[in-house]
Amino acid sequence: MTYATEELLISTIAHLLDGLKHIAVGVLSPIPGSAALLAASRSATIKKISIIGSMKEPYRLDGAVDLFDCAAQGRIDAFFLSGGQIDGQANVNLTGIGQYPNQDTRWSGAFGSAYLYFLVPKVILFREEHTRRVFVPKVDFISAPGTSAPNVYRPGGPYALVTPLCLFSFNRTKECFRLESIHPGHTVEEVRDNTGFDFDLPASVPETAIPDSQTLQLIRNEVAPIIADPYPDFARKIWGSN
Amino acid sequence: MTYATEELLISTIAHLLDGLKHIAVGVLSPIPGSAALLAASRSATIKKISIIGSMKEPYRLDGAVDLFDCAAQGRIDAFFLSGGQIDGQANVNLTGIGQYPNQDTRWSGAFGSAYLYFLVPKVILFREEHTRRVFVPKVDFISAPGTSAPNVYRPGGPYALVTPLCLFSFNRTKECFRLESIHPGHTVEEVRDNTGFDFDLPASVPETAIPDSQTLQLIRNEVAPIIADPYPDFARKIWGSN
Amino acid sequence: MNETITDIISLINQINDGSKIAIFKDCSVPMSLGRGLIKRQVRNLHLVTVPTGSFLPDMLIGAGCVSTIETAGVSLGEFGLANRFGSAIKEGSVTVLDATCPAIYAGLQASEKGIPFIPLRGLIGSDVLANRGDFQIIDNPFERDDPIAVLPAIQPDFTLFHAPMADQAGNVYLGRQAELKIMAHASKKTFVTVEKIVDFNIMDHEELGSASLSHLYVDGIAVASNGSWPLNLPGHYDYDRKTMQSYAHAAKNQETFNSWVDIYLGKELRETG
Amino acid sequence: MNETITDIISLINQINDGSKIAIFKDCSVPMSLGRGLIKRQVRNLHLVTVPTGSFLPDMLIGAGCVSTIETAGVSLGEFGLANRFGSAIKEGSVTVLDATCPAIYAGLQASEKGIPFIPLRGLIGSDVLANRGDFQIIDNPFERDDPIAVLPAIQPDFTLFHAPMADQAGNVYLGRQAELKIMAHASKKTFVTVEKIVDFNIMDHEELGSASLSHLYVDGIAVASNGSWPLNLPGHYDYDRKTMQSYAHAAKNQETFNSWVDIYLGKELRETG
Repeated sequence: MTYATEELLISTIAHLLDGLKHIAVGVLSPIPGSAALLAASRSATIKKISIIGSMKEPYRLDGAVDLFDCAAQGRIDAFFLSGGQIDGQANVNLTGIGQYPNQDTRWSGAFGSAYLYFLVPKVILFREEHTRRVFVPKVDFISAPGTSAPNVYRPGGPYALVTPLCLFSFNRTKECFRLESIHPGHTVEEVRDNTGFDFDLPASVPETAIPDSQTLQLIRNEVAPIIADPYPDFARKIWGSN
Repeated sequence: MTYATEELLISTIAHLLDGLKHIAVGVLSPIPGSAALLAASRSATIKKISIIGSMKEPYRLDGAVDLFDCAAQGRIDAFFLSGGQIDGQANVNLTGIGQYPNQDTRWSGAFGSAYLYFLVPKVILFREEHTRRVFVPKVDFISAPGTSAPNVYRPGGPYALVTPLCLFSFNRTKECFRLESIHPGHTVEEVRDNTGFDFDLPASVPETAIPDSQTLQLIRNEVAPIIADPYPDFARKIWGSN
Repeated sequence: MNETITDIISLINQINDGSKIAIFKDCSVPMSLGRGLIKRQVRNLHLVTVPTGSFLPDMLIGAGCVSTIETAGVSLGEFGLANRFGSAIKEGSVTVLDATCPAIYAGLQASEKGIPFIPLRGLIGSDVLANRGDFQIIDNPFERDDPIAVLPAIQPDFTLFHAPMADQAGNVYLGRQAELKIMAHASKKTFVTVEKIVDFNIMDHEELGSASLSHLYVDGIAVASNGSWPLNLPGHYDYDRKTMQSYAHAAKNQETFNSWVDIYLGKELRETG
Repeated sequence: MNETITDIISLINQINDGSKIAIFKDCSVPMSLGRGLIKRQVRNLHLVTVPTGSFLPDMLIGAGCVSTIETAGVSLGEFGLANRFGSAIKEGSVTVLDATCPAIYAGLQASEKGIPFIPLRGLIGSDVLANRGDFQIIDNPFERDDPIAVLPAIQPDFTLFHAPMADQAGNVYLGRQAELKIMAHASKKTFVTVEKIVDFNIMDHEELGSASLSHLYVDGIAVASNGSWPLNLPGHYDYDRKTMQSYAHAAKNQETFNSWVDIYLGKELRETG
C-alpha cells in the first residue's frame, strides 16, 4: 500500500508511545495527535489521550492548569515539543532569533516547554522541517534546556527527535542524539548535510519501518475521523474529504 | 419591648459590623450569624454575608478553600472566633486543656483560627459562657495568638469580645482588653469576678444599649426566618415556631 | 466495562495497614468504605482529615484503625465532642498532627501542583506551628524581614469519598465539593463510592462536566447505595440525626462504642453481605 | 438593580493608563472591552496573558496601548506569528517578561492564596528564568541539595473577560473556563462582559453554580452581544475565521494594521453607537 509522508511520521511516532498510559498533545500538532490516537487504537495500556484545545470527550482536559499540575504529579507519560531551533544538547528555542530581548525574529514564546520538558518522562521532539536553519549547533535562546545538572529535579526530558528524514533517540547521559533510523528514500549524508549539530552515528543505520497495511487502515479508518475535529484542514489535505 | 438575652447579644454584635462589606460566619454560630444578618438588613455597605456550611444563596461560599483564600486576599472584613479558653492577650485555645499533646481534655482543634485570626481585620471573639474557666490568665495552648511581633504579616486580629455580661474592645498596641459596656442587669464587679485576666477599666462604664423596637422587629421579621434554615433549633428556642 | 468499576470489597482489600488516607470533612464522607475498613480491622492508618473530621475519623479511631491523625479539628458538631478521638489522644494511642484548615488544603494543593512545599500566612506564634516539626518558618525571599511559614506537600496514598454518580468511563460527578478534586489530584490513588453509575459520559455534559473529576484520577469505583449514611449527601439525602445522636452517646466510652459498632456493622453485614 | 451592572463605556473609563491587566488566552477573550481600550487610547498597560495570548494582545500592542507584556507566548495560532508583538519587541517599544504557562498560573494562584511567592518545578537552566530578574532559585527547605524556582505572586489591577451570562446579583457563569476564577480571585478588580443577564440566581442553580464566579469577585458587568467576536465563545458562537485571517494579513505591518483597526473600530462605532 502506498502511504503519505505524514502517515510514515504518524506510524514512527506511534511506535515510541507503546506501553504508556497517558499521552498529552499540544496545540497545532496534527501529526503527534494522530500518532497518539494510533497508539491508543492498538494499545491496551493507554488510558487517556489529552489533546490540548480539544473540546470533545475523551480528549478534553479539565482545564489548562490541570495539564501542568498533572504533569508534575507524574501522570503524563509523553508529550511533544517542537522548536524554531533545536541544538545537539536538545535545547529548544521557541522564543526567537538574535540578541534577546530585542530579537530580530520573535516567535511566540516558551509556552509550557520550560516546565513540561523537565517533568514529562518521554518528551518527543518533532519538527516537519529538517534543515540547518532549525537544527543548529547552539540555540540563540534556551526556552527549555535539554539537560540539567544532576541536582536539578528532572524526572522528564528529551526521548526522541522525529523529522521528515529520520528518527533520532536522545542519550541523556551522553547528552547527545543518536541516529536510530532513516526514512525510506533518504540517506545518512542527507541527514548529516541538513543537521547543524553532531550526533552519534551507528556503523549501520536501519531504514525506518514503513506503516503496514493494518496500520494504514487504522490511521485512515480510526484516526482520521477523530483528528479531523480539531484539524479539519490537515485531515482534508492528507485523506481528502472525510 | 422585652427582649431575649440572645437578642441583646445579636444587637450588640451587629453594631460592631456597621460599614463593613463582607462578613463571614463560622459553623455553630447562630448568634454571630444573626448579628451579621441584622447588620446587613440595615446597612447599604454590606455586600455579602458568608455563612460557612450554608447551602443556600446568597449565604453560601464557593467552597471551603475559597473562604481562606478570600480572607488572605483581604476580601473578608469580619469573622467570629470562640475559644475553650481565651486569655488577656486575646490568645485563643480551641485545642484542649492540660499538657499537649496528651491533653486531659481534648477539644476539636484549631480549625481555621491559626490563619483567619491573622488575616481578617475585625475578628470578634464571642463566647456564651463568661467564667474564669473560660477567661483565663494564660491559655494552656495557643491555637491562635492574639498578637504578633511587628515583623509578622498580620493585617487582622482581635477587635472585640462579646459575652453575656459585657462588651470588651481589644487594644492591639497595649495588647489588652478594655471594658466598653456592661449589659443591663450586670455589674463591673460581676465581670471582674468572672474574668481571670486583667483588663482596662474606664472610670465609668456605660450600659450596653438595648435593642430598640425597630431592631427587634428586624431581628424577628427579617433575621429569624433566615437563620432558622441553618439553625432550626436555635430559632425555635428563641422565637418559637417560625 | 471499565476495569476501575468494581465492588466495595475489592476496594477495601487494596487499602493496606499503614496507608495515608484523606477524607473530606462533613459531606461526601465514604461511610460505607469506612465500615469496610473497620470490619477488615485495618491498622495504623495515617488519617488526613480535609480539613476537619467528624463521625468517620472518630469511629476509625475508636475501632483501633488509626495510629496518626493529621487534622485541623475533629468534632461531632452539634452532637458534641469526638470522644474516641479525645480519649485516644489522652492515652497517647494516636499521634495527632494538629494543623489549621488552610494548611491542610495548602499541603494538598502543593502535592497537586507537584511542588515540595508551599508558603502560608498566619500560623507564626501559634502552638500549632510550634508543635509541628515538619513545618518551618523561612524568610520571604522577595521581601526583607518578612518571616513566613512553609508547609510540606501532603500526598495521601488514597483519597476516599462518596459521590452522587460516576459514568462507565470512570468520570465522577462531584457537585459543589470542588475540594474533592484537589484531594484526588494530590493523592496516589483515589477510590470512590457512588449512588449510581450512569449510561452517558458525564464529561460530555456541559454543566455536569465542569463539576466532575476526570477518570484519569480515579482508580476504583464501587456502587454503594446510601454510601454516606448516616451522614448526608447534598441534594440526595439528609443526615440521619437519630443514628448520629445514638453514636455520639455511645462513643462517650469505649465499651458502649464497641457495642454500638458491633450492632452497626452487624446491621451492615446483614444488609450488604 | 445591582450597581455592578453597568455599560461597557463606564467599565472602560475606569481602566487607567498603566494598569496591570490580565486576559485569558483564546476564549472568553473580552474583544469588545479591548476595542474600547484602543478607542480610548489607553497607554502603558502592563498586560498579563493567561498564560498565552493571540489577537487581543497583538492588537493592543499594535495600537500603542501596551508598555509591558508578561506572557508565556503570543501567537495567532494557525494564522501565524503575532507580528505587532514581534515588531514591538524588536524595536524595544514594549518590554517583554517571558514566562512559561504554569509560571503565569502559579503566580496568579499565589495571589489568589494571598501568599507572596510560590515554588515551581522546571525553569532552572532556561533563558526564560535567566532573564527574569523577579524569579529566584532557592534551596528547598525540606530537602538537601534541591534547588527550586520561586516566583512572586501576580496581582493584576484588573481581570477582563467575556462570559455567557451573569445574573442580577452579579454572579457570572463561566462554563468550562475555571481558570477565570483564579484570575478574578487574584486581581484587585474584575470587569466582565456577558452575552446576557438572566433573571434567576445562577448560584442557586445546582449545575451552573459550581461553574460560576461569585459576585463577591465581580466589580463591573456590562452586556456586550458577541463580545468575543471575532474570537469564539464556546457553546455560543464559533470563530469568525474570515475576520481573523484579514487581521493576520493586515497586521504584518504597521500601516495596514492601522487601516484595518480604523475600519474595525469604525464598524464598531457604527454598530454600537
